[in-house]
Order: sequence, then C-alpha cells, then structure tokens
Amino acid sequence: MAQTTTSEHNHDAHGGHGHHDHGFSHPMPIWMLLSVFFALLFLTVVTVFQSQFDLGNAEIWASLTIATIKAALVILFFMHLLWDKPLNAIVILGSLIFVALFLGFTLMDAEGYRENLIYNSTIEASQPVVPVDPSTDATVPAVAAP
Amino acid sequence: MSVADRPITSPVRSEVDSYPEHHFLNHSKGFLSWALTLDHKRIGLMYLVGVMSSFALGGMFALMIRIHLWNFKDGWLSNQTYNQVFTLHGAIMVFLFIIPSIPAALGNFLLPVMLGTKDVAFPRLNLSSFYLWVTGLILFLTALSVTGLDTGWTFYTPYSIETQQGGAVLAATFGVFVLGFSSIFTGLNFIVTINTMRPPGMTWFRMPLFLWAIYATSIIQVLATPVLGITVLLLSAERLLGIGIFDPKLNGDPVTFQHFFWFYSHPAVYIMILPAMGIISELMSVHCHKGIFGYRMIAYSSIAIALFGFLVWGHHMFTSGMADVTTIVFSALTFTVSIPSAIKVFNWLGTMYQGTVSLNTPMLYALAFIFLFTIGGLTGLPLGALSTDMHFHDTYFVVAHFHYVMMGGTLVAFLGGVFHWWPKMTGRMFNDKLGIVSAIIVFVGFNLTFLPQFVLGSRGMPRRYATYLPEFQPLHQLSTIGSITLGSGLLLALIVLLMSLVNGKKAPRNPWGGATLEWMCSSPPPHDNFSSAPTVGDPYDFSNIEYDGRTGGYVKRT
Amino acid sequence: MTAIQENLAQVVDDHADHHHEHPSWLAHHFDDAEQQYDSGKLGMWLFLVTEVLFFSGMFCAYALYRNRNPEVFEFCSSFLNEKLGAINTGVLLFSSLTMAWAVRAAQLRQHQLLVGMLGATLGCAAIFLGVKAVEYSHKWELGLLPGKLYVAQLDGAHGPHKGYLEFICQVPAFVTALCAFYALYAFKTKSLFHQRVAGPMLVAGLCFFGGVGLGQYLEAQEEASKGHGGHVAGHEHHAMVDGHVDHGSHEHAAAPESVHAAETKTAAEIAASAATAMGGTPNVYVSPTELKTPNADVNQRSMAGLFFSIYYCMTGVHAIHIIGGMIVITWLIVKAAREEFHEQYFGPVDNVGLYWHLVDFIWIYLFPLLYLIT
Amino acid sequence: MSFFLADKVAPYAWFPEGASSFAPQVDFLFTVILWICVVFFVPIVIAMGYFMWVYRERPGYRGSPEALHNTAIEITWTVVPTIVVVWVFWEGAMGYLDMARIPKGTVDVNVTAKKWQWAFKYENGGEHEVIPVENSSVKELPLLVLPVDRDIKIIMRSDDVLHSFYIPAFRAKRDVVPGRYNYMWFHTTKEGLYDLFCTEYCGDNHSQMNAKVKVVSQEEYQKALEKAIQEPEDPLERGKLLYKRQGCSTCHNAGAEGASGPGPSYNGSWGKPVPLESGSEVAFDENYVRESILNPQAKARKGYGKASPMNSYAGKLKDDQIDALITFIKSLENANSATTK
Repeated sequence: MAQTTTSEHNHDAHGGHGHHDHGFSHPMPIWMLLSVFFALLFLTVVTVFQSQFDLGNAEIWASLTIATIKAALVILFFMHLLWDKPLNAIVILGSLIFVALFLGFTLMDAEGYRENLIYNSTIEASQPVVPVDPSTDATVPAVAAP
Repeated sequence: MSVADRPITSPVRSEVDSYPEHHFLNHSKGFLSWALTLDHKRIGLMYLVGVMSSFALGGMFALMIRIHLWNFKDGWLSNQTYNQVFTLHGAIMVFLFIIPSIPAALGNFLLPVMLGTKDVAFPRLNLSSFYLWVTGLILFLTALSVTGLDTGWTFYTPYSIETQQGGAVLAATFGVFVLGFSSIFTGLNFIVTINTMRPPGMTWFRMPLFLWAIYATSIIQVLATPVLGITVLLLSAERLLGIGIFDPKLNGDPVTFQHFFWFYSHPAVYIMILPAMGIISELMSVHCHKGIFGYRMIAYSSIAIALFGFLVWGHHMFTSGMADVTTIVFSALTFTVSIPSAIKVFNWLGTMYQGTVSLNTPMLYALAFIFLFTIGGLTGLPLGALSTDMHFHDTYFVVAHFHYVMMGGTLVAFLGGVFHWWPKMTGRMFNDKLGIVSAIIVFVGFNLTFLPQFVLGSRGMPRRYATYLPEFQPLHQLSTIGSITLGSGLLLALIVLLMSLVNGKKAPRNPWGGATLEWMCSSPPPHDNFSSAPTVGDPYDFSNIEYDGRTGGYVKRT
Repeated sequence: MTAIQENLAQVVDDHADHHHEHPSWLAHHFDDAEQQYDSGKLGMWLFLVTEVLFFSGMFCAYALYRNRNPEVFEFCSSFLNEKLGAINTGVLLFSSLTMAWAVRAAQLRQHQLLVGMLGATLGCAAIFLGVKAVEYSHKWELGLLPGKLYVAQLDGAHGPHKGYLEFICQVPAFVTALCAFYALYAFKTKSLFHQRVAGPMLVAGLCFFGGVGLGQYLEAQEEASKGHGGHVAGHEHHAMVDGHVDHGSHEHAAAPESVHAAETKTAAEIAASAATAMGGTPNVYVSPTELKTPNADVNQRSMAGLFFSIYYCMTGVHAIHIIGGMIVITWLIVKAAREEFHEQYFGPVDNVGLYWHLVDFIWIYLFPLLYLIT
Repeated sequence: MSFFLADKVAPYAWFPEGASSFAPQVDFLFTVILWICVVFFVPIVIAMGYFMWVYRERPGYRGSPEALHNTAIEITWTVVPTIVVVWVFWEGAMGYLDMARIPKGTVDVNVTAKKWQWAFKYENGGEHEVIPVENSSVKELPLLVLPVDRDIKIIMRSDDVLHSFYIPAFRAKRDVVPGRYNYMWFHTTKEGLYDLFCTEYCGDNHSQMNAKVKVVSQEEYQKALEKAIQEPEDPLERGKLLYKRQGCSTCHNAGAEGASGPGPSYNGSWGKPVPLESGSEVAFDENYVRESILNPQAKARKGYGKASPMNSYAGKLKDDQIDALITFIKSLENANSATTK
C-alpha cells in the first residue's frame, strides 16, 4: 500500500515499461490493442459455436470459462491493470472475493432448504396463462393442487 | 471534585488571544456560499445539522412508541398507526441518522484536518453525496406524508409487496437507494483521500485511530451498500411490475430477500459502530492526556471487524428457516466478531491506567459509551448462541441489545465527539457543568429505558407489538419513564450546544490538549486547513503538550 | 449516476481560480498531476467495485432460480435471438477497442484521433441500444413480459399490442433531430469546435437507427424460419403445438434439416399432449424440451415469467449503464474538442474508459448466461 | 447490575416457566452466559470507576504517560474471551441440532398462519376450537391442545406473509414462510396453559395474532381430538363456530364479536342492498354471501376494495358448512354493532 502515498512515487509501479517521456502516462501500443480485440472476437465466435452442441451441464462451465478468459483480457489489457498500481488490482480482485462470499452463502443456503419448497402453489398469480385450449374449447385446468 | 479545578474549560479564564481573524466560517458569505460550497468543513457542518434534525424526528417517533405502550391495550395509536410509527422510527434512525452521523458529519469535517490535507480527494463528489442525502430525506418525508410506511425498516417480502401502502414503500425504497449511494460516495472519497493524499511523514501508523476507524468503515460502505442498492431496486420493481423474484406467489423466495438485505444490513451495523469506536479511542487518549493503549491492536481490530462483519449476516435469520448447516456456520462466524470488540474495550481501560483523567463532558460520554457498549456486546452472546437465540429471536431482548449497541454505543459516542470537537468546529466553548449534567441524565435515562426490555424479552415479549399481555405492563411503564428521562437529557445536551453559540467563550486552538493535527490549526480552522503541509508527529505523544494559562488552552512545548 | 461520473473526473478543474500557481487542470488541493491522476483512478476502481457488487445481486438471483428449475431457463432462453446477442457482443467489444485507443490518443495529444475514437465508441453504444430496442419490442409483442405481466400465449399469435418499436424510437428520434440541427448550426458557423462535437453526436444518433435496422433484419430471418415451422405444424390443426415449434425450433433454425426435426418432434408432441390431456395432468404447452424434462407447466408467470423478470432486470440495468456511459462520453468529446487532454492530464478519458470496459465486462457474462446456455 | 442477580434471588424472574425438553438446556446455557457476562462486566466497571477516581485530574498530580503496551496482558485478554466464546458456540450449536433433528413417532399438528389468525389441524383432520380470554386486546383465541410427555411435530404453512410460531414456555420458535413448509418439534413436559405468539411482523393486527397452547394428559387429548372433528347439528350454532374457527372473526364483526375490520361487518346487512366498488348494487342474500366466500374479490363492497384482500375459501368449506355460515349471518339481520374497537 505504501507506494500509493504521495511521498514515494516511483514509475516502477507502472511495470517497468519505459515511456518516462510521457511522465506517468503509459500509452498502449496499437498492435497490442488490436490483437487483444481480435482475440476477444475469436473467443466470442468460439463460445457461440460451442453452444450449438448439447454438452449438458458441461456447457455452462465451458461458456463461463471462455467468458472469464475474455473478461481477463479486457481487465488486464484494455483496463490496463497489468501496468497499474498493485492496489487497484487488489481492490478489484478483493471485490470478486466478496461477490463469491455473497453468492456462495446465499446459494448454499437455498440449496439446503430446497426440499421444503412448495411448487406450483394454486395461488392465482401462478395459474398457467393459456386460457383456452383451441382443440377442446374448454378452459385448461389450473396446475394440479399439491 | 469541583469543576473549577480544571482550567481547561472553566469560564473564568483569561481572554483567548489566538482566535483567528479569518476562518472557514467567515471565509465567504451568503446562502450560496454554503449551498454550493466544496469545503469539506462546511459540508460536514451541513451534515451535522441534517443528521441531528433527522435524529430529532426519529426520536419523536420513539417517544410516540413508548407512550403508546404505557397501556397493554387501547393505546392512543391504532394498530396501523403504531406500525407506521415504529417503521419510520427504525428507517429514519438507521438510514438518515446513524449511518451518516459519524462518518459523514464528523468524518467529513475532521478527516482532512486530522490527515493534514487541504480537502478530500473529490470535493464535488462530496457535495453531491450531501445532496443525495437530502434527496433521500425528502423521499422519506414523502413516504411519511403520503400514506405512512408500515413494512418495518427491513422491508421484508412478501409483506412489503402486499401492503396497501404501495406509494410509501416505493418512496422509501427509492430513498434508501439514493441514501445508499450517498454513503458509498462518502466512503469512496475517504478511502481515496487516505490512500493518496497523506502528507509527507503521515505514515499509516501515524494516523489517528479515528481515521483508521473511518477507513475501515469506508471499506464496508463501498463493498456492502451496492447490494442494498440492487435489493431495493428489485423490490421497487416487485411493486411496480410484479417481477416475482422475492414473491412466493410467483415461486419467488422471501428468504433470499433476507439474504440480500442482511448482506448489506449486517455490515451496516459496523458502519454504525466502528466510527464510534474510533471517536472513543480519540476521547480516551486526549482526556486521559496519555497515549492510547495498544495502538496497533486497536487499528488492526478495526480492519478485522470490518472484514469479519461480512461473514455473519445470517444471524439475523436463525429462525427464518435457513438450512441447518448455514445456520451453524453463521453462528460460529458471529462469535469471531466479538473478539476484536472485546480487545478494544480492554485497550480503552488500559489507556485510563496511570493517565490524567479530566472528567469533562466528552470524557463522561466516552465512559458512558464503554459501560453501555459492554452491556450491548455481552448481551450479544446469548443471541449468537443458537439454542438461546431460538428463544430470544425477535423479542424485546433483541430490541434492547441493539439499542445498547446502536444508541448506547453510536449515539453516545457521537454526542461525545460533537462535544469534543465543538470548539474546533464553531470556535466556541460550551458550558461544561451543564454538559456533564446532560451526560448523566442521558446515561441514567438510557439504562432505565432499555434494561427492563432485556427482562421483557427473555420472558417472551415479542417485538413490534402494538398491544401485549397485561403481565408485561409494569416493565413497559418503567421503560417509558426512562425514555422520557432520556429524551430530556438529550434535549439538555442540545441546549448546551446551542447556548455556546450565543454566549460561549471563544475557544483556544487546543482546549483539551490533543496531539493530533486538527488541534494544530486554529479553531475554527482556516479555509484551507493548512497553508503548507504540517509537520506530522506521533498523534498520541502528549509528553511535551502543556497547559498555557494565557490562551486557556494547551500548547506544544518547543 | 452520470453526475457522479462527472464528479469523479471533473474534480480536476475544481475552483482553480483560487490558486494561480496551479495550472487550470490541476485541482488546488492536489500537489501534482500524478497525485491527482492516482486519486481519480483509485476512485474509479472503487466505483467499479460497487458496480460489480451491484450486479452480483442479479447474478445471484439468476444462479438461484436457474439451479432451482433449469428446464425453465432451457425453455425460455430459446426465445432469445442469439444472433442479435452475438452481434451486440461484437459491437461492444469494438467499442471497448476504440475506447482503449482513445486513452492512448489522449496520452499522445492526438486530439483529432481522440475525438474520432470517442465518436466511434458513442456510435457503437447507439448501435447496441438500437438492437436492444428491436429485441425488447419484439418480446413485448409476444407478451414475453416479466413476472405478473407475462402473457405469452405460445400459439405464435402476437399480442394485441403492436408498434412498441415505434414507441421506443420516439426519444432517440427526437435526440437525433436535435443533433442534426446542432450539426447544421455547426457547419453554418464553421466553428471547428462545434463541428468536432456535432459530427460524432449526429453519427451516433443515426447509428441507433442503423442498429434498429440490423436488428429487424435479423429478427425477420428468424420469423421466416419460424413461419416455415409454423406452417408445417399448421397441418396438424393444433394451434398450441404450432406455437411450440415456433419457439422450440429456434435452436434448429440454423440448419435446414432442423425443419424436419421440428416436424418429427411435432408429431411426438401431439401424441404427448393428447396423452396428457387424457391423463388429466394438465399441459399448458408441449415443447421439444418437455420430452427431456417431465415438468410440463413451464409456461406460467411463476416459471417463464420469473425468467423474463431476471432477463429484463439484467439487460435493463446494463442498458441504463450504457446510456449513462454515452452521456459521459459526450461530455468527454466536448473536452476533447477543446483539446484539453495531454500526457499530464488524461484522467477523465482513462476513468470513463475504465467504466466503459466494465459495462463491456458485464455483458461478456450476460451474453452466454442468457442467450447461449440451453 | 442488580437485575442480573435477580436471576439468583427469584428463579422465575428471568424466564417464564419451562414446559418443554428444550427449556432446561436453553435456561442452563443462558444462565452460564449471564454469569460469564457478570464476570467480565463487573471488573470492567470497577476498574473504570477506580481509574476515574485515582487518576482524576487534580492540582499537583500528573500521570505518567508510560504503560502504552503490554504484550502479555494483551494476549491474555485476546485468548481468554476466545476460549469462552468457542465453548458458548459449541453449547448453543448442540442445543440447536437437538431442536433441528425431528425424531420419529411424533404427534403431528398442521399449522396454517394467515393474517391474523392461527389455524391448527390435528392428525384426525379435526380443527382447533376457540376459547374466550379476559383482560386482553382480543375476546377469544384459538386453542391448541397437545398431549403431555410426547414429541410434537409442527408442520407450518403460511397463506400470505411471513409469520413466526413462538411458544416462550417451550423456548421454541420458527418462522412460517409462504411458499414452503417449515417444521419444528418439541417434547412437552408439563401440563398447563401457555401463550403462543406470532413474532414475525405481519401487518395491522400482528400483535393480536396470538393463541393459547393447552398441554393435557393423554386421555384428555383423545377427548379433545374427538371434540375437534364434530360440528354442532344446529346450523346456527355451527355457523357461529365456523365464523370463529375459519378466522372470519379476525376481519369481520358479527354482533358484539370479532374484529371491526378490515372486512365489513355482518351486522344488520342481510337482505338489504349492498353498494359495490363497481358502483352498482346487489342484494345481500344467500347468493351474494356464497359468492363472497368462494370468490371474495368478485363483488367487493364499496369502501372495502382497498382493504387487505380476503383469500377465497373455495375448497376449504363444504357446502353445508357454507350454508351454516349463511344461516349465522342471516341471524344477524337486526344485530347492531355493539363493538367499538
């Protein structure tokens, strides 16, 4: 944390990438921007393609993995985190920890009391919304009561 | 002992010569110079006025509740009105008073001065979060005036979806949303200021503990409040469109709402108490004229509390049908929080040891805090332990517990802080004798109000009851008497402060003998706090600070 | 929220008049440019943290209900046109590229390029919104609405309400018109500054309608493939099944043989529906997915309705962030046109860039979660 | 402090008399915690007062600024509380697991909570009866009869919002959550009449949503079960009974009984024309009453459209039960509201 104090500014915080002529600014080389962009595009195509096959549950993980790779590219290069002060990296990664905490506990609990849930309760709001079955012109009965 | 012995605040002191010609109060004139100010000190004062008036409003509701409960039935309010009153009492106190009280009001005024900077990092953001707070206030007042909110401050679904007071619920949820962002931006501002704007020499471990507390608080504000934002946003979508995510009628899950809500609202408890602990650390050391005991332990425990605070929200839901494993995990984590709090209390006592305790108003409030907060903390044990909580949950025991922490803790510390820094903020000394009287009345009234409620709760009196069993009546009446005492004590405190503005002696630079930076600049401080970066020393080194009869305050021996 | 964005970045010219030793772009309470830059940047990262946690709530709801009844999500995601999703993903990625490039341009004092890049970003944002407008209006016409409002009949019949798209487009049309007038004024006065500002704004306005056109073209394609399926099923005199092929056949629409697939499935479904009708357990719909999952009553407010609640919340809040971003970018264009940025002072561009990339970041997850995973 | 010690002097000052197998464990743990609190709190206060006095600021006295740190003592006051809370947690968790693990061979009771009425259904399908209470904000309360010395399992459902089922004497509490079943159990140990509260805020009459629990001997319990299934022959009496048992009385006032609202009163409205929300009028007759029971919102009375909506009783009442209710309401043709509040 120390290197964030105004007293001790050092450009090493910018990952040793020279550019001292630009002061503390650190322009990204164009080739890098473009290659990151095309990598992202490629990954998008891949994820769309893989969604054509039915992989069952694996599909979720496949898509999420690809998405995470893309997200990493965006954060590291476009958002410049690779050359940024470590504190900023800590900040954003820390937030992910708390997201994990939040989702983790809530989902774990929801899974825990799942068997107690009453489904398709015959409360008005959850009636099926198809009023009439054209073949037998009679109202389709509500979902069976528990 | 007679008050006059203590030279510090005695009214018969020689004329103060260090009163500044130009300071932030007379830096510029006119309404706009306040309404559009970017000066953190003025914003802090505007917050101070704001939170104090919303506290008055919430307190009024509290008295209405207590008076209604004088009789076990046929109180002077109808059930509906009673529900609306306790809802607004809770909502106003939590969202409009406690959460912004110390960080936004005192924090805004003190943080840059204690840190030795000219201002916070983002003055405009600072001003806009004040106006966000005002917007939230207005929305709450609309909720109050439209139909009256009757959901309880927790907005539990599905009641908040089904209640007839739809307009009020909408107004209030939007209000909470806006207030949430106000609080986020304050926290964000403080974190950045402390990280990037510390002057040379102000290392992390030369920061006053109040700043450590504020820093820890800000972390919580930034991390937790957004979840509240999305929760109330989804809730208002429930009301407007019926999206059903929290509505069992649409297979939505009300328990999930409680998870969402408490993921913010439990850490919020630490948003409320951490800055209070910070204030107490300052008050104890300054008024004992002795360095704080175990500086690093207190600093670390603040951060520890902030982080552990995120792991325990489930203890608000022990009976709500959480899965058993979650329940037990949360109970275990709950106890981890109690340790750092205990450490702080012991350290404050250690600070008094061999000190030079000046028993003036701020110090008495600080001592009251230690007494009340200890009770509040200890009564948390039976609530964290699962089997006993099954009995105490949602009873008056809980009510008494969190009032001991929130009010006996945060409010008392807030008052102590206001008295402590009042000379710095206004440049006026208050009447210390009357201040002491107010502190004592508040202390007595508080215990009279809330001690009986522990017994009520353990005997099974549920919360949020407009009518109750006759056998509970005596204790309720005792509590009501206490609440009136408490109210009058608070009123007296307010009068003392206001009187000082009229006929208070001009305050010296350093009336209490503090060693932190805010006492180095004049009272009230100049517009830019420090013309040049101040020399930073150990914030708790009192060895060379001596009383100076000519100024009626303390000076640093050079 | 945009006001906040401004505050975060705008602090830089905060009452500079008091302090003449400071350059106009350096706030009086900062010692030097780097301190100001670091503060702004840390502030922005912290704000992004709040954004992440803000969205996490909705991701939590998604995970919860998907995990609770996956068949609903399988069934419903077939209503989402993944072509539109993919196009939008590409558009957002490109806008991220231009935004990052804009930061570089600001650092290198390439003012003309900077304005261009910001304009491009603005345009992409507009295209994205245009496509979204088509998606939303189409779903509303089908009655695919959140929660209580969900009234989809699944017989392919569009609801009574038409012309949602026109309704949505009114505001953008008005804004574009304003931009056009502004552009006219700019070119009349020949002021380089006004031209630099008005140009991108007008382009962006037009881009929105470009996006609408694109979206409608792709939706039309879908309609066509559906129409065929519907026709096939039409032979069966079973309106309900008809609808089912419509939506069920989304995932097959890509390849021609899918139609046969749809046909064969259709037969199976009639049998299924008939059987269940006899059996008494009521079936509100028959879908290809049903053959996999016994749970047949997905087409209710409490099932499909819940999915669309989550869909609209997530994409809606994301869209609001896009609009916010557009406003801030416009403000940046104004500053860029004044050539305010240089290697000592490019914080605003950098910070808005961070915000914009985060919006992209969120979408990178939304796209597969909502459109792809079936 | 004195009232903490009150626990010693008067054994029942602190808790209501325990009547379930949970009570001993809970009371024990609480008493232990109480004394832990005393052990921590009293020294703290004494030290505070002592320091306040001996180190007070006075002429000619200046304290030493040393003693800012003492590793040994700091470790002590970190470790000791840790050990204590670990024990407290363990004890509490064990007690909780006992409450959570429902044994076999229980006496089951179905509990349905709705605004603002508890409904109890026994294993034989019988429903709870209603007993009058004096000196309270309500006139009568539903009565839940339980056998002594048995494991009781409570199966809870809510019709509308969150409620919470709490019997202080049993030290047992569990929220009743709409959209799911919640379960709890306890082992009754003492005969007697106990209070049952709703402890989760549920709206206007939350504080009147109470009930009485009567723990009786096995034989009496059997008698109660038989009594529970039979309804009186006379339709009027039967209607009166249903009016209370089905919770009509929580919203509608009839004669001098029942709550005055949110629902309209039955008094003196029979046969007269009723103004509706829709503006039209309808005769208050068998047809109207029957429809209002089965589909309450169909013809909402003028001024009651905004009241918290009544749930349909379709499927909950048999035809002859509805007829009995009609007879009862008919009997109120000339009754006038004696109740004020």
